Amino acid sequence: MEHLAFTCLSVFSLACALGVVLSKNAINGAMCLLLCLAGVAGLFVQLHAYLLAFVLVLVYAGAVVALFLFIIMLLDMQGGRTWKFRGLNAAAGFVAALLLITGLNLLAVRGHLEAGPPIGNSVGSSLKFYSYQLFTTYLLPVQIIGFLLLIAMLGVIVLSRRAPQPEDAK
Amino acid sequence: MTPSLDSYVMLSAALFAIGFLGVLIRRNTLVIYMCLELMLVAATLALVAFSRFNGTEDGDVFVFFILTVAAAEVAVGLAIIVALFRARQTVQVDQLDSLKH
Amino acid sequence: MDFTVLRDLAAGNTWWAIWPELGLGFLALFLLVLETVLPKSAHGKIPAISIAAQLGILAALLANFDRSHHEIFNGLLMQSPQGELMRVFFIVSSILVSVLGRVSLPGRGVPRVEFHHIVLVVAAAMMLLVQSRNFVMLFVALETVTVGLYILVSYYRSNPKTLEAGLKYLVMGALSSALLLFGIVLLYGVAGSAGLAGRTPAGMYFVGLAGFLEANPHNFMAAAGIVLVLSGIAFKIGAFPFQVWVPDVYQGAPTPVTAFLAVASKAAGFVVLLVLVTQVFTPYDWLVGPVLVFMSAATMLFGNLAALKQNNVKRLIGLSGVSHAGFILLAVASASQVPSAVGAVYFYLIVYLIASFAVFGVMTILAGPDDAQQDLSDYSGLAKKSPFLAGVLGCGLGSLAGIPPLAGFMGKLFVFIAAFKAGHYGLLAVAVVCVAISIYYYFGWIRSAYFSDEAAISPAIESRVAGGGTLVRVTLAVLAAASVILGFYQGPLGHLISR
Amino acid sequence: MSNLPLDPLLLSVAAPLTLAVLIAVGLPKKIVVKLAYAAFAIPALVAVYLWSAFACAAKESHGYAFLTEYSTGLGGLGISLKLGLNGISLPLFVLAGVVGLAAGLYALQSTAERMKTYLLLLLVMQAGLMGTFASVDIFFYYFFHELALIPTFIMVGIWGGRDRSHAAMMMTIYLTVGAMLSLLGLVAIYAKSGAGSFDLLAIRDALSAHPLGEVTQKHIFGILLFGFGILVSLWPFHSWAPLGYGAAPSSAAMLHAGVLKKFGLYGLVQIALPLLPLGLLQWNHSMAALAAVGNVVVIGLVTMAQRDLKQMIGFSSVMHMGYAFLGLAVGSLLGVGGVVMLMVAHGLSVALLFLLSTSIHQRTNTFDMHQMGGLAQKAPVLAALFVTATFASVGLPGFANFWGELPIFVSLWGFSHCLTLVALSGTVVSAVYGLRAAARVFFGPQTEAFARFAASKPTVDITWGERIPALILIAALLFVGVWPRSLSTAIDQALARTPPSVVASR
Amino acid sequence: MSPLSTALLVLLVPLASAVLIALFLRTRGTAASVLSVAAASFVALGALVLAFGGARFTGSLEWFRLGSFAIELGVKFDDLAALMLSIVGVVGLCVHVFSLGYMHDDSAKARFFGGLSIFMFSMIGIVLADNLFMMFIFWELVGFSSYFLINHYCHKQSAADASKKAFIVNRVGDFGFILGIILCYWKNGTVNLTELGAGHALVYSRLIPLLLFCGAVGKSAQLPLQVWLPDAMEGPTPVSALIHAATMVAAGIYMLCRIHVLMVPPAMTVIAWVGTLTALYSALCAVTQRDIKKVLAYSTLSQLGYMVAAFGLGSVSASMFHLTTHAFFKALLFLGSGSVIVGCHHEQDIFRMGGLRARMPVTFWTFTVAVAAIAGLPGLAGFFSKDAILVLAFGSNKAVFAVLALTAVLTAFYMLRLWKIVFLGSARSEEAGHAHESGFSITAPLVLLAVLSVVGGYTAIYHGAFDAVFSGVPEAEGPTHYIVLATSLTVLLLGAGLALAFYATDGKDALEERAPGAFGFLVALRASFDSAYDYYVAKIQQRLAMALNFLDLVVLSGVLIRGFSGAVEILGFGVRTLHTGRINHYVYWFLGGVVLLWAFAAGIL
Repeated sequence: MEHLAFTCLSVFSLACALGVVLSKNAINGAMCLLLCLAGVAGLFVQLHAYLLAFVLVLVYAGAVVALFLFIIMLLDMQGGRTWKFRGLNAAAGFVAALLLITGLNLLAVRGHLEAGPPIGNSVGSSLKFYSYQLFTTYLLPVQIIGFLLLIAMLGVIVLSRRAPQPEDAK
Repeated sequence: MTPSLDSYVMLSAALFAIGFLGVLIRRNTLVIYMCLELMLVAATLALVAFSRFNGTEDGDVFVFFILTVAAAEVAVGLAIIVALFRARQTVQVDQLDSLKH
Repeated sequence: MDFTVLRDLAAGNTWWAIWPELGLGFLALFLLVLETVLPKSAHGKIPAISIAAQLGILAALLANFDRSHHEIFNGLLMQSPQGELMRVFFIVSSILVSVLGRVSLPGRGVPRVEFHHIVLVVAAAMMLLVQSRNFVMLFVALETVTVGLYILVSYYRSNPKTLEAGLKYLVMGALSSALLLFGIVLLYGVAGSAGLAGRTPAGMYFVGLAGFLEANPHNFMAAAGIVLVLSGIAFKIGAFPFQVWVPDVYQGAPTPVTAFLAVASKAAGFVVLLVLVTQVFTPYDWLVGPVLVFMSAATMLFGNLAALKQNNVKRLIGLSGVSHAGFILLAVASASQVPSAVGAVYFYLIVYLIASFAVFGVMTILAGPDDAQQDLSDYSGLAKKSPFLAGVLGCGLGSLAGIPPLAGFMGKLFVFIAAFKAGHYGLLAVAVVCVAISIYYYFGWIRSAYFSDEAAISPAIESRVAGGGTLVRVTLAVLAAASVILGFYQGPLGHLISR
Repeated sequence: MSNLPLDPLLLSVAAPLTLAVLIAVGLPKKIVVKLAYAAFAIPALVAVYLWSAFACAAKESHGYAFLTEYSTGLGGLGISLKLGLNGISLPLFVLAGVVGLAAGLYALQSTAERMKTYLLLLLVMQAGLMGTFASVDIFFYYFFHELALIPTFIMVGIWGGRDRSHAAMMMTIYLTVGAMLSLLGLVAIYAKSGAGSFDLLAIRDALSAHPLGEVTQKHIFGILLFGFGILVSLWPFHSWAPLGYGAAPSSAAMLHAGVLKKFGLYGLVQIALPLLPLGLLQWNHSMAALAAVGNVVVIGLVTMAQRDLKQMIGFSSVMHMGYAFLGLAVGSLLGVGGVVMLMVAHGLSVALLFLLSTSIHQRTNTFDMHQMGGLAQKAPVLAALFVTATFASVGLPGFANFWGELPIFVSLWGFSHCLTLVALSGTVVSAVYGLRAAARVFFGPQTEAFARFAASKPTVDITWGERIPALILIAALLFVGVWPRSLSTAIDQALARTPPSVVASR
Repeated sequence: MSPLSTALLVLLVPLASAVLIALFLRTRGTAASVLSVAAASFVALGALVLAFGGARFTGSLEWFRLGSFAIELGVKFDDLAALMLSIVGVVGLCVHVFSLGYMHDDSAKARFFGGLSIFMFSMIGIVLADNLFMMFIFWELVGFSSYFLINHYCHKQSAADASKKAFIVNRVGDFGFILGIILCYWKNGTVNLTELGAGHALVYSRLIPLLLFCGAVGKSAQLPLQVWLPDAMEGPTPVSALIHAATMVAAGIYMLCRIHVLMVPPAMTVIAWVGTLTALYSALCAVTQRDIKKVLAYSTLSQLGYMVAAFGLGSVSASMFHLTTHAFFKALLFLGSGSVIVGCHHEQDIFRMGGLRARMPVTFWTFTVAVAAIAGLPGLAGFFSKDAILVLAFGSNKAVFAVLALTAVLTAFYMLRLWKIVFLGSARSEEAGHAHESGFSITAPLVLLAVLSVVGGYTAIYHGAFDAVFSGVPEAEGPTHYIVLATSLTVLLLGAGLALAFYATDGKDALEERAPGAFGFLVALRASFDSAYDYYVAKIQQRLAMALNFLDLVVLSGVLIRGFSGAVEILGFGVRTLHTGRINHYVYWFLGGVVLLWAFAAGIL
């Protein structure tokens, strides 16, 4: 049962990921990304990382993909060139894909992990333990993340302000 | 029977590779950026799987940071892309080559 | 989980130990507060306040230079003399970037306080980055640096080239972050893997991972993780073949930011690499060694060859920076066998900081109001127009070229010695060839500035050249003097390095 | 030298350097010029004083006198500023002092643009030169050499003559490569000796206890040979020399060709030969062949074909370096001692020639010998000095050069009969081009071109400002030429203490 | 004062004079000349005192030492040195005094006298040297002084060229000389003349004497390096007298005599033939000369050939004897010609002179003595010394004898030709017409030398001071004596008679008019060496130099270095082009990097 779900979810995620890569239209790509994330979230659930699945959907689907869609629409690139996979680009792409597949194959053959069945519950399954971790061991990174978000915000503001300020022009 | 750790890792690696491929072959900055996000998500998948199978907890916590960082990165990245679109009226990377040689 | 345990864990968060980082962070916040509190007419003072405060922190840091080794934050960070040195390094570079920003920013219609704010945060994050001994910590600090730099690189947003540089840095940076991340994940996963000897739940900690790698010196998964981590760091330091973004981004970025990228960001990458190579990846020397040797040789050659016929000074300095990365890699590659190589890396970074900022200072002044005067020909006649700037440029370039008696030479010498002891003869041969090539382009620059008769300095810049601001002049004079004096006399720094 | 208030060796380095710093800080020109006399005189006086005191000075260790050591913070790497003189470095130290004084005086009377900067660079050069030969620590030996080398490039680039930019670049690249190679060799010695120190004496002790293997010696010697060889313009790595000297301003050419170039030979004599005796045996034949055929014969003939006076002097300097390499290849006390003598002599004479060629240029407005002629009528003293210099460089007895060449030739016979013939033929060749140049420039009737220039600007004989530095050099040449023991005793003792090679000496 | 310190003073006083002149008296010609003459007088006096005082001594001090190689500054004062020193002193003094008059109006008088002093110093150095290295040192210095003095009229192209030629040709000879010394040093372990003379464990080799002889060939202008001497006549006449006739050119002979212990028979034969051929060749050349000094120059060459031949035939004594007498009469001839030249206002073409007998009586009579002496008129100095050589040759090598006899015919022929054309007949030019006798400072040396030319051949006048040298002068006995005597008288009469009969005093070269073929041959013979050397210098050496310069410039600097740097530059361009500016291309770099590193990790690379 679990196996079947895994298979379905993984095939779904891979297909959607390929959709992101191959879709001609950026909006379609964004939608594929959304679905792919959903698939991954499903896998998270299967791994008992319920909280993380939730966060993934919340942050990625809710914020990131939405932002993407928003920007795509804002920039309104429908009239722009559509993507064509041809010529040298395609050849290089195929070579790249081949190389990547070889790498995967290498990983599959040589990188065999002898892991047993899942051991216990990971913290991802419990909000409480998760929070403990964040507020004890990883308190410093959390604080840093705060600063990161602050500068990201400032950055977005700086980068999106339209007109130069008059007092700086002097 | 549960799927093995290997299959999770392989799936994650495959997603990562697909993301990489997207970055390689796409020309639209936004799509490239989506592919990059895909790569990050692929990494989180492996991380969660490892945490689960190995019974270690740091991985799950790490995912939180990855997602947050990714969100911040996306915000900044999109701001740059928007600003660039305003200046150059394009987001196609093959037209963005005024800096070269 | 027991609350007492949690309390103990929380008590492990020794905040006082990172007071310089906290100081910078609070200073950054304070700047924002000042921006909102102060009237707009007084905003021009804020950068000066920032610089003064940073100087204060620097002074305090030097006064309390801590040479002890101990873990802080439950092992997330490691307090060490090297870390302390890099704290000084990063705060100095942040001060210098702030000084250059004060020259470069006005008149471009971009917000100024935010620039200084971000620089401070990035500098603090770099300090934490080099002290981190945990991959989570490392990743978070690294991303803070990277995101900050995304913003800084694209800071002159009215200039399409700057934005293009920003985009390139963004895409390349995100890609390398993803590679690094995946590498970390693989390492973490394999370290916790149940079936392997030396399995550890603390795979995120360097110590834990090192213990695991010790037990499994030939695990493919671990090797794969290591190379991915290496490639992520190689991006930061601009090592072959992950150096390709360097000239474009350097060219487009605002000149002070280019300096920041070239010096601080690169240095952070090197320190992380050094820590990993010497403390974590040692059992995988069979892999890391050849990779570093290859990278070093290729990086040196590529950087120098690409710089050879470069006319844009920012691209030139970027590519020369690539070759310097190759040189430092030479020391890093020797570090696992020769302990003194570590000192060589730090010394090289320090002299590189001094020399680069001297050059970038001159570049910032000469770049003109639109940051566009970046051709070698724009420097012709500099020695006649401004002997001072020409002198500083000479000291800086000479030091970069590794010409005695300037400090850069000592850096190269230490690297040579280390490489020799490690037996990297082939690399040394490459290095000598590269020095010869590098002389050619550094010489071209010097020739333009010193030997040409006609002056290309436009009147608009001439006023900048003449004025330049006392602060900048003093800073440049100090840098030039430092690059000379460090060549003669290393003093306590020498003891620190050669110990 | 603890009985002196100031270490004279340090003083000789510090005096010019201090003034250079003062200039950089912005001392007014008038004071600079006055102080410059002192700054150039101090090293020369110190050198001459130490020369006279050397014989009685206590030779503390390994035949070194006046040893002092200063820490620069790199004790951990075994680097410290250790100064001292032995019988080999003493002559060169004196050479540096004397030529430096002459070059300085010549520069002070010249009307170069941006005089302060010119003096600054010259002073830095002078400090570097004094330091190079006073250093016992091989790191500082190299370091001071580079300190002196860099100003050369800048001076060629800024004050140089025709084609200066290209010349400066060629010089820079060649010499940097040479210097890098030699640095590599020195570092190799440091790393392989096991002494853990750059102190030459410590390395000597370490290597005499545990000599390096033959293969290692071969490799290191090879690196040093070619590194130093480029610096000393060993054929076929000589192209920079005529080009660079042709373009260099007089004082820079004097100091570089006269003194700085000796760095490489000095390194071979003081470091490579005693420390790597087996290395020498591996390389001496190829080195001798290159030097004899390339430097002496080929470059000798090439020198004959020159029309440009300065280039000719540059080529002749390359040629004479061939003798030095021959002496080194022999490796006997006699040969190597001759090399040291030759270094001093050649330094003085080539500096003199460069000085005078600039004075000639001022009076003829050209370096093309085909456009000159008959200058002796207008400037007899200049002519006399130039002829003197020519004969000195040709190796006429009575001048120091002879005492360099003769021992080399004598020792060379024991090494290779054939090469002795080849090398000796150089004495004829050098007489041909030297006298031809003197005749072209000074004798015979005035050429039209010269007459035209002389009409536009009345020709004056050499002024006292130019004459004094020239006379200083000539006096030194003659002093050593007439009384060679003044140097040879010290050289003999030093070489006897650390035999230069394993070749049977005669 | 000990003899050794006297000898040192004799050596150093001229040096001091030269130094003082160079430093302080450059513009004060008169003072310089007085100083120089005073020095020369001191030298002459000292030399005579030493020579006739009877002291024979050696002494040395170390001059230079490297390891076991040492060069001494030493004095070896034996009879040979005493003789040579006396010659140098006496002739030197005469020439100095003569120069006072001859160079009276010269603008560069100080330079001239300084040069004379430095020459005296160097020459005395050669004479006194006790080892070959020291001798070589002064040998070279003598060459330098010669260069310096030939170049006295340096505004003349010919003088400049001649001085250059003299020095370079000498250098060629010295090339062999120093090689010989080095070889001697390596074989025998010493080059000290006393030690060599002691003769123990001497290693004989053909090569050493021949190489050392090269030095003599250069300095004494033997075939084939004789070309510089005629050109050297561009110098002032006193210089020609002192250096290029009496002393310096004789130094080669002196040197040979010094090292005769090293000689081996095969080398001697070579030397003898070189001398003989030089004698003949030069005599032939002298016949067609019009320049008074050049006639004398070729005559000098010829006489030097005699000396070398004599040495080659094995007699130091005969050689040195002829050297002595030759020094007197040849110096006299040159000074006489100098007087003539002054009298004729620097006219040197003998066919533009004539009739000087009446106008310049002292010069005429002294010159006549000299001509008689060189031609070998019995009773005069030249007769005895030449006779000795002929005796020697007759005894040991008939072919040499024949050639030398033929040379003697020619000698008498061209000397009388000269004498007759210059002094007899009527003035053939305005200058000659206005000629007048020179002043006392010129005539006094002439007279003194004339006396010496007469009595110099009687060894008795030396009071046995040089017995070690002169005791070995070959004297013929019995039939040989008569044959040789007859021969020398015959050749004298033949040569003199022919010349007197052949040449009219009408300002035309009779030989050129009557036998243009022979004349042309002789001219061509004279020019053959010069043209061969010129051809070598211009066509071979210079072209080789140009070719090598071209190769150096084009192949080495141009093709190799430029090519190499060009290749690097092209590489640089190529690498630079890799930066296409497109992100997607750059991503491929990353892919490449990752793949590469994975390959490393997987052990594929």
